[in-house]
Amino acid sequence: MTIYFFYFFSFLIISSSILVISSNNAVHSVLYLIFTFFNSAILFLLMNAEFLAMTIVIVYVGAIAVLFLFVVMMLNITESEIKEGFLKYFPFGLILIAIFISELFLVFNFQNFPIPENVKINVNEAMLTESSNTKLIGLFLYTDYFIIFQISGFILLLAMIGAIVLAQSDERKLKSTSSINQKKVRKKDIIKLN
Amino acid sequence: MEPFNFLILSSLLFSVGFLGIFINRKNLITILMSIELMLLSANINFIGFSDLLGDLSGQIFSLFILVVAAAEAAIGLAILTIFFKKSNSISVDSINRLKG
Amino acid sequence: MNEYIPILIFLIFAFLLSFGAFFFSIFVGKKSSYAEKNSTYECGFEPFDDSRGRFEVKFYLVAILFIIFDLEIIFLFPWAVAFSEIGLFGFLSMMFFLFVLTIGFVYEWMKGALDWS
Amino acid sequence: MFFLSIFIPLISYLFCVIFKSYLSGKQISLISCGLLSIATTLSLISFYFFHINGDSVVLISNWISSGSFSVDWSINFNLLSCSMVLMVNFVSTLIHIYSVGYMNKDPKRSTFMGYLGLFTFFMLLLVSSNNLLQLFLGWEGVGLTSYLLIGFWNYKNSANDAAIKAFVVNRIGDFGLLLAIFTIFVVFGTLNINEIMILVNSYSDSYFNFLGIKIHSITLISVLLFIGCMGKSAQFGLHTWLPDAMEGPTPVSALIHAATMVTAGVFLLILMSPLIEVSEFASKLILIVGSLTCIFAASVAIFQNDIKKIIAYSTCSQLGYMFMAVGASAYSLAYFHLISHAFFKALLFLGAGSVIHSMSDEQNIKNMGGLYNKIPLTYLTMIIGSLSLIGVPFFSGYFSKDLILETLFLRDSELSSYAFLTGLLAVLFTTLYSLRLIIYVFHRKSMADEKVVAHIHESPFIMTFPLIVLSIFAIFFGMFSNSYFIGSDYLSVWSEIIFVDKSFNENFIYENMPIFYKKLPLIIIICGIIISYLIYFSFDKFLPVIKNRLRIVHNFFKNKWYIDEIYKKTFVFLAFYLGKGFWKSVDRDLIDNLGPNGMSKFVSSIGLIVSKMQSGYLYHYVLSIIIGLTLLISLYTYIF
Amino acid sequence: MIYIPEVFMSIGFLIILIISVFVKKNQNIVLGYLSLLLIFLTQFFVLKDIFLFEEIFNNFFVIDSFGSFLKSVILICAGFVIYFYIIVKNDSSLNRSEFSMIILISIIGMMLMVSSNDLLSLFVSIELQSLALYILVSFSKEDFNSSEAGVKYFVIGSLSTCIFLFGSSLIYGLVGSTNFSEISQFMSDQYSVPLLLVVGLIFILVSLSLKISAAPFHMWTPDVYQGSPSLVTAFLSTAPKVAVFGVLIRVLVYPFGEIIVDWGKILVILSIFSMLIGSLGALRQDDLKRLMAYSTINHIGFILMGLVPGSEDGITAICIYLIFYITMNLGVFLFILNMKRDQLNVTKIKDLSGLYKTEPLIAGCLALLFFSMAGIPPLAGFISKLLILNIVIDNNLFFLAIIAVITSVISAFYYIRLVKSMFFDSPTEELDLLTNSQSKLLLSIFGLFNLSVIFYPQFFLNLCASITLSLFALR
Repeated sequence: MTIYFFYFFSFLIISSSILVISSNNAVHSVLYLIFTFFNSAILFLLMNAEFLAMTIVIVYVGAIAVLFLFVVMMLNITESEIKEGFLKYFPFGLILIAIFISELFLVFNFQNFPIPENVKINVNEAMLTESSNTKLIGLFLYTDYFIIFQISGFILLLAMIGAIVLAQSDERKLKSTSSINQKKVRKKDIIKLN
Repeated sequence: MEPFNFLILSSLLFSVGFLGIFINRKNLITILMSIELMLLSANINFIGFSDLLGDLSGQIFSLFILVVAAAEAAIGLAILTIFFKKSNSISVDSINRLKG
Repeated sequence: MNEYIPILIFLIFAFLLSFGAFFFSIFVGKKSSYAEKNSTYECGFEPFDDSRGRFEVKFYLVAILFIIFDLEIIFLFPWAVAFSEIGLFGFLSMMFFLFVLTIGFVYEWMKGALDWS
Repeated sequence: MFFLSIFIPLISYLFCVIFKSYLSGKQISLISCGLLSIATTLSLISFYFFHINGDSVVLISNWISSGSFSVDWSINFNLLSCSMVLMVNFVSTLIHIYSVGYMNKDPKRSTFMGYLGLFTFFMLLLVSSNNLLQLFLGWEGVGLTSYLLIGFWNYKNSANDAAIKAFVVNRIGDFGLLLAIFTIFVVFGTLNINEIMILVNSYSDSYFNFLGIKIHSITLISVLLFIGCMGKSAQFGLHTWLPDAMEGPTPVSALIHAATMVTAGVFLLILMSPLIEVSEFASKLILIVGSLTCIFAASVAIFQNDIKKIIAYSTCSQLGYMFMAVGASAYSLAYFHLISHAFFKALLFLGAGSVIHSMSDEQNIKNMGGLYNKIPLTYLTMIIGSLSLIGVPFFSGYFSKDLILETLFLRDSELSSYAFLTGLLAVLFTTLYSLRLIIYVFHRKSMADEKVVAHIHESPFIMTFPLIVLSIFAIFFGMFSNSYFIGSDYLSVWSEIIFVDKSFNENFIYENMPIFYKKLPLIIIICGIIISYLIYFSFDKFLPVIKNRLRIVHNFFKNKWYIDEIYKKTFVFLAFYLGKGFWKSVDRDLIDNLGPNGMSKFVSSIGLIVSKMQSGYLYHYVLSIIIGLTLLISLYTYIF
Repeated sequence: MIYIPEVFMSIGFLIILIISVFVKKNQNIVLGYLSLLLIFLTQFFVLKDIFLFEEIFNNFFVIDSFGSFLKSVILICAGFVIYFYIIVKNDSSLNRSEFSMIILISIIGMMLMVSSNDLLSLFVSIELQSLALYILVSFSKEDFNSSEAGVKYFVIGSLSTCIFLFGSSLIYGLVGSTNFSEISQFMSDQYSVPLLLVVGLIFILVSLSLKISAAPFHMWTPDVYQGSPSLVTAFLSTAPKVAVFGVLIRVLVYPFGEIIVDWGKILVILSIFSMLIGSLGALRQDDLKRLMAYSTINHIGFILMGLVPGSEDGITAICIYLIFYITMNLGVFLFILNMKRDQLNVTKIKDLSGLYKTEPLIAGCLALLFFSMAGIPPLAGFISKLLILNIVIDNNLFFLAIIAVITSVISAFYYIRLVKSMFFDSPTEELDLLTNSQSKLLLSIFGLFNLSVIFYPQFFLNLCASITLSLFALR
């Protein structure tokens, strides 16, 4: 039964992703992107990776898509008409991608998947202990994957520094009155000129 | 559920992402979005396999992919804003001063 | 899988409510529109450019920092859930992670990325 | 002694070259004349002693010995070489003395004397060599020095061209000689002349297989030898260089183009006479070519205006006579005519030299004239030389030439009678052009402008002394030495060295030569004199009328039967065409373009394409990534 | 735990980050010297246990002499780049305090990359390093070229990350875990290699060759090298190349050692393409930095050629080639940094003309470097090229060797053309005289190093042989 859900949502993902790249208006493409992420979150639920589904919804849909909207708004990207060169390249690109996909599919069904036995974290026994997916991830994330966790921390730190270095507009030097100081002015500090 | 179908989905998504970068002439934002799509396809792949194998490391891997993708998107958009400030147009055709 | 059914029902209900409020008036209301009515009203003048205003860059900076701290919170969830099992080592690892990010936060504050003036 | 007489000219050459910067030109030339006269006396003494101790071979040292082929430096001391050495030395000394006076104004006179000495040495080496390789060395040395001497005044372009032309044409002849030497070695296995003469009759019927064609080897050798001689002695095919060689100073023409070098060819055939006798085809060929050259040169000489060119053509026709004698296998007569011709032709050339000298280097006879009372001594010697050349009785020319004509008449083959007729015709032409020369230069009213006429002067004694000596020899040599060459007792002496038809001696000719034919040449000479007197002296104003009516004939002869133009059209054009073809099409287009600059242009154009690929557009880069990815995957799945 | 170089360096980085906030006046010099100090200390830690072998952090990372050797090389490059940053007076947009910060964090990323033993840790450290480099490339905001180069580098970099992820997901699917030892153990069990696994490997190979700019995937290199500030180009062309080669060797030799024949063929294609394009592209260049980009591609092709047979002495030759390659590149980029005409940075080749008349010493050292790059006998470049060609010929890949020789001839042409313009062309207008003596001293050190290698090459051979020994011992 879940197969039909799976096919339905994957069809939705594919169509919305195609719409993302082919829509003219930037805002539309961002909305389709959000829709894609939302569908993939549901797909993850189907593949019983609940925690990741939630993170996708929060992180991607919540933050990154919002960021894209920010940028689209900020950079005031107008309606962009189809460039004339577009059609000349489009079929060529399509053919290439068709070849690429056919290559991959040929490789895929070429193989019956040998299910390896020595799996590191066997979910089945863990499942027996009735712990939720998040708890399971939590168990391994901070002990076995400790170093990767710290490095991702540094990545976030780096992203922060990079954002500051790049995006910080140096208007700081501009002289601008801060409203807080104005309010704090006391009566006796003001010089009378009489 | 045999691996065949989510592999199809992820490779299709990957190719759509690749196409997105290559085909569009419109603006850089679409490129960033198609990169997000390709990362999403990798995520789907990982989670599909982890579900198939009954192994948790795939999910943790995709969690980290997610984190990194977010950081990358942040940096990418920062670079984009600088580029926009300088050449006040982010159409792909405008970035061809460096060539030859 | 089954304990998510109520969430599903809740989602559907919320979706219907908002969708209905938004589009109900369009379906039901009487539509009589003509050119002037649809055009944007700018005290009788023709509009110079579209209505969307330009955002400030520093808004953008805040958005990026939001993403990064959002991710920080995401990592807290499993940590909180599995807190009892991961013992001291897990706790210390989270503390170091938070320490790194607070240094980033301090750096950012000092650099004046957050002041809003 | 004989050895010294050969090597003294070399010493004089070295002396001139080494002391060029120390001594003045005059002293050097005087010393070289002294050296040469010593050489002449030595060769005279050795000639005298020759009668006592007979011929021998002086071995100097071993030159090359590789396997069966061994060649050594050696001097052949027999009658032929001894007399030839004497003649060459004698004439060369006279010319040395003459050129002291003639070249006194020339800055490079010491090198000139050095070259003359070197030339004489090579001629002596050629004449006295015992094996063909040393002969060939002398042969080439003579060719080289003739090139140097013709092109002596190298600031004149025509002199350089003439030198090159002489050298090239000689080389073509030498080519024939070289092939002959190779074939001799292949057939006989040795190059030593005496051994060859011994082996001749044992190989007389051997055949040479060349590309399937069977050729009688001796005929092949003698024909090739004859080609060599044609080149050197300016016979009909390869004569074009001789008239142009007149660009050199007059003593050079006198020495090289009258007495010695041109006669080397005849000398070679005389030396190899037993070989040539075996193949009658070769002697017939020599006879025909000799007669053809004789008639051709004589006819062309009549219409030439340059004094030295006329004498050059007369040398050519006299050489024709010598080859006719060789063709008729009367080798001793050819040798006799060779020596007598050397004397009177050198005389004529030196006379012409002193005429040019006095007319301050004016060579065209059309603007000379009336010199008989201004330079009487030269006039007298020129008259003697011309008479001897024409063959007026009791002059040396008469003895040697008429004997040749008589032998031609007495040979019973129809070819020799045909040659006899051409010989007579040539005698007529010879009388015509030599008298034309005399009349134009001496008897007609002077055409030169006053300035030239003003300082015409008789050449100094140092130039006239050789003239006198030579004129004495021109007169008396014939009378005294007549019997040495044809006399019955001396034929036996000659027979060891060269082939001699014993039955054909002096008194044999005397008995059965019909009187009329014996006197025919004299009659022709007389009517020739009358004709020339009439045409050139009394009715000379009719000459232009005749000339333009017979314009075609006149031009035909004047332009040397258009042979030069034919050669230019065929060989020269072909050579240039090939050269240009190879240079332009093969070297420049093919090799260069394939090689360096072609390749570098190709590589840099590819470099341009590669850098053009960097279009700067982002999607091109992504395209290359996609292509790379699909390429690798498909390569891996299907090919590896 | 603390003595692990990466951990030590990250802690140091955090400390310096805090200090940078409080330092006010001429920040970048102080921070430069601080980070130099940190690098020396880390170098000390790396060299302390160079012969130690240990798998740390739950088998995500491994400390072995191959990794430590590459770490020390990376640290040397970073040290030189930061030293350049301090001594060369660079333009205003660069002297923000964060510049050396970001270089430090990219070094941490590279050190992690080189010693990673798992696809996940590899992915995370590659991300750390490339994010830092994206920021560095688009560092000077005023200069238009820098931001354009930044955009291009970002897009291509993230594209290569996606390809890497897709490849590793395929491998994870088949093998069940992303750990190298697991993969190599899985490979040895399999009698016939599953096709999907190799396709996954190809994806990873493509993403790594995108990072080291091997040929069909080199398109971004010339633009980024020309666009980004010279100091960043210097860093970009040396340290990351070493790190990614370390990763490439470790991935290909350790987990996928069994199928050498397959990825050998792929590497042959990559190396031929990059050698051809590297040498042909540079012929018509007039910008020095762009020319250096093409010469890097050429060198990368040469190094890849050494990796094709996958034998031990192949990798020794590669290590030696990397060392000399770095000295050559750093020397040339030091000169480019100092190429100023009335305070403006200039990088055209014709500005190079007539250098001999104004500064003979600099011209001499530079000529030495260019000759060494071209591979002229007595110099270091020649030795490295010779070693690699030896290996290729030992494994009788003659066609490859022929192409290598032809391309090095073509590349020799444009190197020597530079030398010609330096020595024989008349100078158009003068470059500013090189004032600071340190960079003159440093340039001559680089030149002499290249010259002096010929006297004792054995030292390098033994060093690298022992290193590769440890790598193969792992398997």
